[in-house]
Amino acid sequence: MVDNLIRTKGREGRRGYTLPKNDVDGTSLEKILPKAALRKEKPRLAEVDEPTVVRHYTNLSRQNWGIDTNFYPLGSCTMKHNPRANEVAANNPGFAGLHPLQPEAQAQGALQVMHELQGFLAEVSGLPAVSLQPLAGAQGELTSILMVKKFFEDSGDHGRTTVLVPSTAHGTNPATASMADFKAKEIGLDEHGCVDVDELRELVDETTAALMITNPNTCGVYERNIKEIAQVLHEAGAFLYMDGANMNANLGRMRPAEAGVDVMHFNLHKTFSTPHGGGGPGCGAIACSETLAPFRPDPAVEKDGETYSFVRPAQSIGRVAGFHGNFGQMLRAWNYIKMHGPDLRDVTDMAVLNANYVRARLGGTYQIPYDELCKHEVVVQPPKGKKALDIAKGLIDHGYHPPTIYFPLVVKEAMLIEPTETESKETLDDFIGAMLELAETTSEELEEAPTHAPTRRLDEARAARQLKARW
Amino acid sequence: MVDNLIRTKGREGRRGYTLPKNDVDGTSLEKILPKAALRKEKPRLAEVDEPTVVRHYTNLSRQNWGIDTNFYPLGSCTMKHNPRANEVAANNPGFAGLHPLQPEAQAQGALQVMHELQGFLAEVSGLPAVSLQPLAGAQGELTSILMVKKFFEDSGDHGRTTVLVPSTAHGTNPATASMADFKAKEIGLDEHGCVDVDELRELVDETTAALMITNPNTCGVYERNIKEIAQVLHEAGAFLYMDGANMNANLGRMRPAEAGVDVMHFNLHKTFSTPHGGGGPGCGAIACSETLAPFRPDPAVEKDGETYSFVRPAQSIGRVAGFHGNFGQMLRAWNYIKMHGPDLRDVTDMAVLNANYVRARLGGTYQIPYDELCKHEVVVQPPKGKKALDIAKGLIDHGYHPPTIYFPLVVKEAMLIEPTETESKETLDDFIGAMLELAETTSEELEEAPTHAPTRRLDEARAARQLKARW
Amino acid sequence: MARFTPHTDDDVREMLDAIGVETLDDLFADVSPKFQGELDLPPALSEYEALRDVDRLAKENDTGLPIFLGAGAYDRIVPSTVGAVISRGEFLTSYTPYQPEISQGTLQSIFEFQSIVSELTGLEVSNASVYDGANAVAEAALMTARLTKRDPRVAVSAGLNPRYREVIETYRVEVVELPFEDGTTDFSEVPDGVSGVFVQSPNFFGVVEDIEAASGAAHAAGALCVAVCDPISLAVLEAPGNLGADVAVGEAQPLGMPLLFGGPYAGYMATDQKSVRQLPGRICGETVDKDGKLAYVLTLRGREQDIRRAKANSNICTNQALTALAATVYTALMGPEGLREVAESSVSKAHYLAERLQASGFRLRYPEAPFLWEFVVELPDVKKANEALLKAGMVGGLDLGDGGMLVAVTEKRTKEELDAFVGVVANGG
Amino acid sequence: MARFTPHTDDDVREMLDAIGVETLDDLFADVSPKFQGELDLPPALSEYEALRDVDRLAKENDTGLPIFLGAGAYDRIVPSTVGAVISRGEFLTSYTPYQPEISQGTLQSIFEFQSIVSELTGLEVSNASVYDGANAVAEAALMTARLTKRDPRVAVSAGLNPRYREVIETYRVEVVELPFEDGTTDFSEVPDGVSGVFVQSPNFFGVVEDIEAASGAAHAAGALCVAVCDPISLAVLEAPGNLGADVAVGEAQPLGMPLLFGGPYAGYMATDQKSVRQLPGRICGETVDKDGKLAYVLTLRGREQDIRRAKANSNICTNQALTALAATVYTALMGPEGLREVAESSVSKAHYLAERLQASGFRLRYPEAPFLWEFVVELPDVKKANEALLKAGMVGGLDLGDGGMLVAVTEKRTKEELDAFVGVVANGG
Repeated sequence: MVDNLIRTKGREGRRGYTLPKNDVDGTSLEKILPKAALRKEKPRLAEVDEPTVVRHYTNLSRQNWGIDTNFYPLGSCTMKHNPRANEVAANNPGFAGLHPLQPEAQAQGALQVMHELQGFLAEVSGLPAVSLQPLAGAQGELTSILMVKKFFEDSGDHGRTTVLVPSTAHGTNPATASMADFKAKEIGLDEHGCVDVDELRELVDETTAALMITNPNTCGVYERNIKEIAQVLHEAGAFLYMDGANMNANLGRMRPAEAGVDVMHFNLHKTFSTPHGGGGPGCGAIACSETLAPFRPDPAVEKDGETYSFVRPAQSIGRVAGFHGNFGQMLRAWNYIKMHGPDLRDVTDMAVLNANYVRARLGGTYQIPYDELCKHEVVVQPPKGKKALDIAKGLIDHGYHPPTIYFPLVVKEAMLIEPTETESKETLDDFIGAMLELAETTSEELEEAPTHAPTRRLDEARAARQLKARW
Repeated sequence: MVDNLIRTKGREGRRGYTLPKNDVDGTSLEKILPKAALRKEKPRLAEVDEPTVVRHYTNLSRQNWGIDTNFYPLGSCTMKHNPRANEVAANNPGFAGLHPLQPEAQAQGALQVMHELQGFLAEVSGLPAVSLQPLAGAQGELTSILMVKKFFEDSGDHGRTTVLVPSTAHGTNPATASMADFKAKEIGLDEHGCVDVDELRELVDETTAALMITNPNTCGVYERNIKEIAQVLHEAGAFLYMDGANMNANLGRMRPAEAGVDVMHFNLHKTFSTPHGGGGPGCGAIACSETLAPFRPDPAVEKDGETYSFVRPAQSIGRVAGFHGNFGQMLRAWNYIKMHGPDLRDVTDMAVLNANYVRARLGGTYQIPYDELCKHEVVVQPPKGKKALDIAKGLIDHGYHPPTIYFPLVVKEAMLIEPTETESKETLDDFIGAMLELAETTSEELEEAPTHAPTRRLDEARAARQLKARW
Repeated sequence: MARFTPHTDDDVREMLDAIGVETLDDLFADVSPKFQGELDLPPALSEYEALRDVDRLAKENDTGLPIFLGAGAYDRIVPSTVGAVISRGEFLTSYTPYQPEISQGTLQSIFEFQSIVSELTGLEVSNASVYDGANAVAEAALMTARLTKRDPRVAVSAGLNPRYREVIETYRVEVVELPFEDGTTDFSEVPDGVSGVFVQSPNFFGVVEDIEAASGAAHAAGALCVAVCDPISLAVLEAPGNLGADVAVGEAQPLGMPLLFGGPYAGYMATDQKSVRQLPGRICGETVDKDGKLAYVLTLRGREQDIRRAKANSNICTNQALTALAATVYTALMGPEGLREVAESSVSKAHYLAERLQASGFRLRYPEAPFLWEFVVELPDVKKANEALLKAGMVGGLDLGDGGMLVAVTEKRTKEELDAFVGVVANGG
Repeated sequence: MARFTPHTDDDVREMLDAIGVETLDDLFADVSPKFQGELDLPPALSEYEALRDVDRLAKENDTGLPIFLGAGAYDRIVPSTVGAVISRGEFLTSYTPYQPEISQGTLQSIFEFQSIVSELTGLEVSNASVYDGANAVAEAALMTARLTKRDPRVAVSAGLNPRYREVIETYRVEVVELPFEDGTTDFSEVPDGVSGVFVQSPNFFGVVEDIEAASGAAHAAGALCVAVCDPISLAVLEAPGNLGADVAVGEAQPLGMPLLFGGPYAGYMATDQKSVRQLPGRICGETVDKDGKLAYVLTLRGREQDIRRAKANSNICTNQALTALAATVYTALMGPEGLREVAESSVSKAHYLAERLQASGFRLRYPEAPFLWEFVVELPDVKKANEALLKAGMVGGLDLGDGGMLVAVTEKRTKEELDAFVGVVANGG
């Protein structure tokens, strides 16, 4: 069994890049350091020429599907079109060449981008204060919950030990609570798949620090009692945090602040079209109320007259990133929002239209556990006797990236479909056609799928059992 | 039978791009023009959104092979690695945004690039004068032969009606001669596949304007009598033109001027690594002797002190392009040459090494009609009973772009293999392995190939018989 | 060792052994005369150093400014998507699609380009692009001779871009001149025996010409009518094929190609079905593969130089596939409505500028002639005006050398820029 | 209508009908409280206008100058090939490779990244990247607590990048400080009960530290040793795994990522095989498909938040796949010899500059300590020096606020630039 790793394509002495000749006669390592400090064996890295590098990684890319190649309705991931204009923006040498520690006076353009983006996110959320620093959605969550933690610590309220998490939540939510030294407590659902307000009233007490809500939730259902939920929490002195992963359903239609949300995170790589890049980098900017604003990470950007500067919020939780955050993603999101302005609402409208269309057309064949208006995504279940996994792999043979499967956990054999607003009706119709066809395909046939992909189904158990994670 | 054209993916009213709002209240077309001048029916163009455009053309690209994806030993095309540095150079906004008619004072950077490239090509060829204007190799040929034509016309020598073309020549050579109002006369080969000098002596007379020679010729064989050939022509008052398509075999090893060449063209997209782009754009710069220099196209670039300017050579044949030529390709070639300097000779050495290695390894199984030292490419013939076409299609199933087949015309079932210098020994070994395996594969099996490509063999006759060249 | 060659010393040794020679020099034993020296080229630079030079020289050019130059190349908006698509390695680094099984990407894009050209021109068939607009014009001149079986001799007016005319002449076609007055061509007297009559519309001075008159006159003289059209204009003007033109040609640069100091651009050519065999260059056609699957292939190859050699229609072989792809992607993004908007916005802005200039006391050279986005304004000192414009951060129009400035206005220009232009010129610039 | 939505009015109508509602508003009937107004955002711009703004603001930054700032982000050469590869749509627009059958490109590139990290650090396993260097450090601090089953409490010195230390503290890990003198850390007295001992080498001030001493001291105290290393330095310095480090972490930015005002970069983490289950984030492993074909897949998912939820090692899910790919491509281009050359050239140039500065009468803060490419020079007025440098077209070093300037020198700096730096500083800059 031969692998195709870059290292197999080299030969000792090959070089893929030529550096400028060193034009000074400085010192050598041997003169600076004792022999013991120096490397004895050279690392076993690939030694390859540039043409081989280009061909190797070009061909690797061709083993991948992306939004650019296929419909990619991966629920809760918002795989919308990534405009190339954003890439042009991020590659501008006037930004790409800027060192993060250049004095503010040398980086006014970059600071203006950040300041404007802060304002845009404040407007979209209705919350007055923003931090762009968190490097991913999960870190945005953590930042938010750490801010809540520090609020109580600085208030001397040491009894706030619990964070409530609905059973539909992303796995990151309970993990985040733990990382911030809270106990995560699960809360159940009502018949609509929404947070059970009665249970909430019972659970909330003086140990409650916050509830982490996702709205619309991971079933794609709007949390219709969110305002009441916020009231219950606020009356108990607790905060409402909103996971903004699903903000693509809310733009211009609902502002979290008005629903009582105290702090939330955004995924710039979901809602605001920065590319997912095979799993990152992202940007998990947060927005919060005046109360929590002093706890934001260091730094935030302020404007004084015509000058932009970094400031450390008074009771900052500190830094969550080495520098100012994933500036490249901020630049992309800023550019995206500027290309939409108030038309951002259309983004949400079309995303919700697309999801409901899929819901309407799949219903009858697929089971829809919460068959009412959905928002930007819809959870469905395969017809009796069929497995979500098999349908998913069958979709690959039809040329569609599968939806998210087996999530949310509260729905058996869940398939979470998020079409996004950038897909056309024709694409949805073709996808629906494939879904309906797969519903009729025998399980035996489905179990063989995929047969038209770069690989067939993998032996995942073997990977864990005989761990081999390097060449 | 459904097509997959971009037009099938649209719907009336869709838009893929938003333009800035017109911010002046100028006039409208109806006020300027009579109704008859205005378009009555809108053209039936695709009406599609941007995401669809990206996905459509990305997937189209995935139907293609390029140097970036596969070994591409297409003889006489020099499919060498295209460095990405060249693309960075050509996309620099300081060049990309320059209008061709901006006064010379506003374009000194661009003129310097052109002037330096002229100098580089002069050095490589040994010929003192250069024109960068021809837009492709074929146009470089035509330019050269038109210069010869005008030389004789301006000299009042109207009897020069013939251009000699070896039977191995590229089809462009005789076509070029015709376009320049010459009669193309074919000249045969000696036992090495080279121009037959004895026949030449017989053919050359006072009607001969030039011989068009390719060196190394299209069999990959060096024209060992080139100096004598030049003498024969010069004695008869005729010129020696060299087709520079195969200059990748000569860099730093042979300078055409020293062999007696009077005028030649380069293919910047072959020898100097500018991308072929699916068949263009190229750049067919020419170099010539002092005698022919006054006949070069308008303009050439000159340097006076520190200032660069365009000049019209005194007896110029005129323009062969709307502006100054394919400047983007000049920029790439200039960058490539600067990254090599005198090391250009290594390019040739490795190209010739690779070709001879293939020759040595295939010999015995494949027939080598001229089995002596080859230069940058080698012509081989399949084993008895096998067709070049079948071997070619079989190579596709092995992951290799086929060599050029049925060319040169003088070799039956010719397969012209040009590996180029940017391929590694391992790649050549694997390719050779595939070639040897195909030599053993039955013709019946080969006739089915390719089976692993985006399409199988096409009905080419049908395309011509039932011409459909538009949607 | 050169930058992109993978050969190690061991590789070289093993390969020389397999070949049966001792040294690399031995591989050139047959070369005579040998070049013995070292090429006198500047020392090899690393990629980083070479690109630093590119940056340095780029700064020696005046770019990034509003441009009022046109005259055959236009400063239009190029969507980011165009560059992203054409830089895909599979498009960028492939060759002419001789092996259709692994070249359907290029082939289908050529088919789409041909279709777009056919739609815009109203003519039935198009080829897979020629070098540029000037060469398309010259090839059309030769084509009229082949089709009429006359000597290559064509009638043109001063309204034809002079650079196009120059290329026609370089291609050894005789040119006879038609009268040109008040901004338009007078087609009433076409000389006998010409093979073609050329009409550029909008013409070099921006004025819309009467293609119907041109084709009528051409046909009456037994000649063919060749229309030369800016493809953007065809979004709003009647297609030349519907006005009697036999051949339509032009420069595709306005469809998504950067100015890049004059190239690479792409030419286009279209004609009617019966003339297809006289088209030069590649034509891509639809067919099926062995399994009946629809696919594309280069067809009617019998016209081409690699088959017909000296009897070919033209020596053109390499075409402009990548720039044609740029035009194809651009047109897909714009669609018919987007193209129309580009045209209308340019018309509106150009007329606004012309009116402001007239209001400032300057005369248009052809005040009565209908123009689109380019016009000639008479100025006391064009050179001085252009210098003042550059000083004010603008690239002025083309100095016609006779007191006229040919000014082009695209959709990219803003009101602010147009007003600034007037301000500079009116202040004696 | 927004820019990237394909919906025509007819599409919307037909879809609303299929859903069974009248209007788009009806789709939000369940939303409460509804936002009724219009978002107060600047009016939508076209792509062209938006990118013009990008250009305008880019000019407000001082870039394109020689940079002497380091302190965790380095102005190194990024080969053109890196950008070309990572902008391939299939890499750029794919998600975390949950569906391995159609994600082998991303998966294999992650596997290669892990392999490179393992090779450089001399440790057996690596994960598929964390957010950045600072977060890798913080995650390592938490990891030491899990592995030692102690409270998260780590010993660090002033030699650790203060920004890394800040993130450790944000992650609610207690920090105890080790003595730091003459540029290096004194590991002789590790406080009892700490879970980890951190050693950054080269440290924040550029000095090479004694990892072996740190690991010896850590292990004696029952704690783990975490080495924080610049990956470029590992081309020439002994691998931390060979010096007793249990975990190695760092910032991968020097491997082919542009500065981009601080991100996106990528962190790396490596440890020994027995600690693999305490690594946070994704791990990619080798396996086979149904046909026995070798393939890659995310593995040991049981550690992760989507399975273990509150009990996960970390909440990390999205990783830095694309920047890790940049590091992978960069490392492939450079190879071990190229990396060594980058390191050696930087060392040589930094020492040249330090010597020239000393010759001009300036003192290094740690004259006896062995540094690589970063050092502290004492200046009479660092702020003034940096202003003079900017005026002369250079970005000076980091002002430490105490009379010291932390100066970084990479392979990009030329002798001319180094001499100019000395000239400005010596002239009282």
